[in-house]
Amino acid sequence: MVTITEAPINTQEVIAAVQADGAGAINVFIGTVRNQTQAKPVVQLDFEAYDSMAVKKMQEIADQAKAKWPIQKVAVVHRKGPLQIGDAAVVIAVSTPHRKASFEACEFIIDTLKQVVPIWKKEIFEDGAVWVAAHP
Amino acid sequence: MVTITEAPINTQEVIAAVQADGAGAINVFIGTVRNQTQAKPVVQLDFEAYDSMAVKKMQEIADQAKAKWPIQKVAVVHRKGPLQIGDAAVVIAVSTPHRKASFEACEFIIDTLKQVVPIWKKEIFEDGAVWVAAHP
Amino acid sequence: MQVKIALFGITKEIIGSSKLKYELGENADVNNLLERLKADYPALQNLNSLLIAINDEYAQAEQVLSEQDEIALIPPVCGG
Amino acid sequence: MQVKIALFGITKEIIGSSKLKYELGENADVNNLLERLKADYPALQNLNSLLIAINDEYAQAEQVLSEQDEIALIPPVCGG
Repeated sequence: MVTITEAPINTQEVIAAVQADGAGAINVFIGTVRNQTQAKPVVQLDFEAYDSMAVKKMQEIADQAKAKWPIQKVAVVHRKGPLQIGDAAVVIAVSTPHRKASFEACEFIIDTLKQVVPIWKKEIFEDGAVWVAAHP
Repeated sequence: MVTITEAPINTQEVIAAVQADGAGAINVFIGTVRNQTQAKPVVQLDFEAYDSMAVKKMQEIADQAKAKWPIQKVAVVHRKGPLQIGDAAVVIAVSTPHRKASFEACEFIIDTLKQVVPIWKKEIFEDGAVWVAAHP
Repeated sequence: MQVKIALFGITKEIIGSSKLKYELGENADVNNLLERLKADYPALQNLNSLLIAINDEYAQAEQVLSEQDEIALIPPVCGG
Repeated sequence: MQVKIALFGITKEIIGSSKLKYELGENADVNNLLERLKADYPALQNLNSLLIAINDEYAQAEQVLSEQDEIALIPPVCGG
């Protein structure tokens, strides 16, 4: 399960997608919308994605993780559109036989996703908005 | 939320318990029952707990994690009794402002839980049973 | 004095009960109790580790026991 | 030749559209395109990074463009 969606992410569904009889561990990462950034209150977040390339890159990252760790199943779901405080922007789930690999693989996926997947985040404040990471 | 339960663990409830407006990251670890151990098929697992001490130790571990990382909220739920393949034996959720701390704190909690919390696991095979880690 | 000991996991199977009453001399400590138990139930000697908890806390070898203590025998743990 | 460029995030705001048509010389490469864009829209020069994707893949500076390519301008990404 590797997708981009405009609907709220169903975390339970993402976890169910990596259930496997050979798995002793599932690690799940949920990236949620914080109420502030650098001490400035955030009102809303807007995520924009280059859908086709983003899904391709997310699948590539999942495949890279599978090559590095003994992964049973992996799921990566990213949301786009307007998100409110507390909403999940991304949910990643990885199942492995033993726990250490589940942590390492899941962290690798979110770290790499943030570097290469063409998704953009606009933070909307009371008094303006900014595309995150766009400028030095 | 730090508890021992005989009922199936509701992962969604554990995750909801750590939701916080100041959290940008939630890491969740789910320990599930594998269908084998050292290549031998497992039929069922029985978990036994010294409830009062186990809950006390789980709370201590959660407090230690809070002292080491900027944790918003933490939840630790362990199940006991007979468990089938795929069932969750433990669910740990940690919310933090940024993602790295959520991974580190969650892994610390499961690693420490396995070392000090008085819970015992009996693996039941087709042809017998064994208390895990009891003997050299 | 008489102490009550709660048993779990493999120690419950070795001793054949979930509770054990034990007569100990006054001022007996954790070490004395463990020695007695290992002598009475030699299978306990084969375990990877064997600890005593007093009132929900791991006890040191020299900690002195009292009749009011909630004592438990803790074989190697394996949660998660 | 004429290429079509998809725009996202801040580049969409800078250029004021989600698509751009551009006339380029034959055998123009990624570098030529980036130089033209930065000249026509100087605000692009202030970005942390600016990449070109061709057919859903990050492109090298010397990669030659064709009219059939699906071209996208990729400002600094920030998913998760």
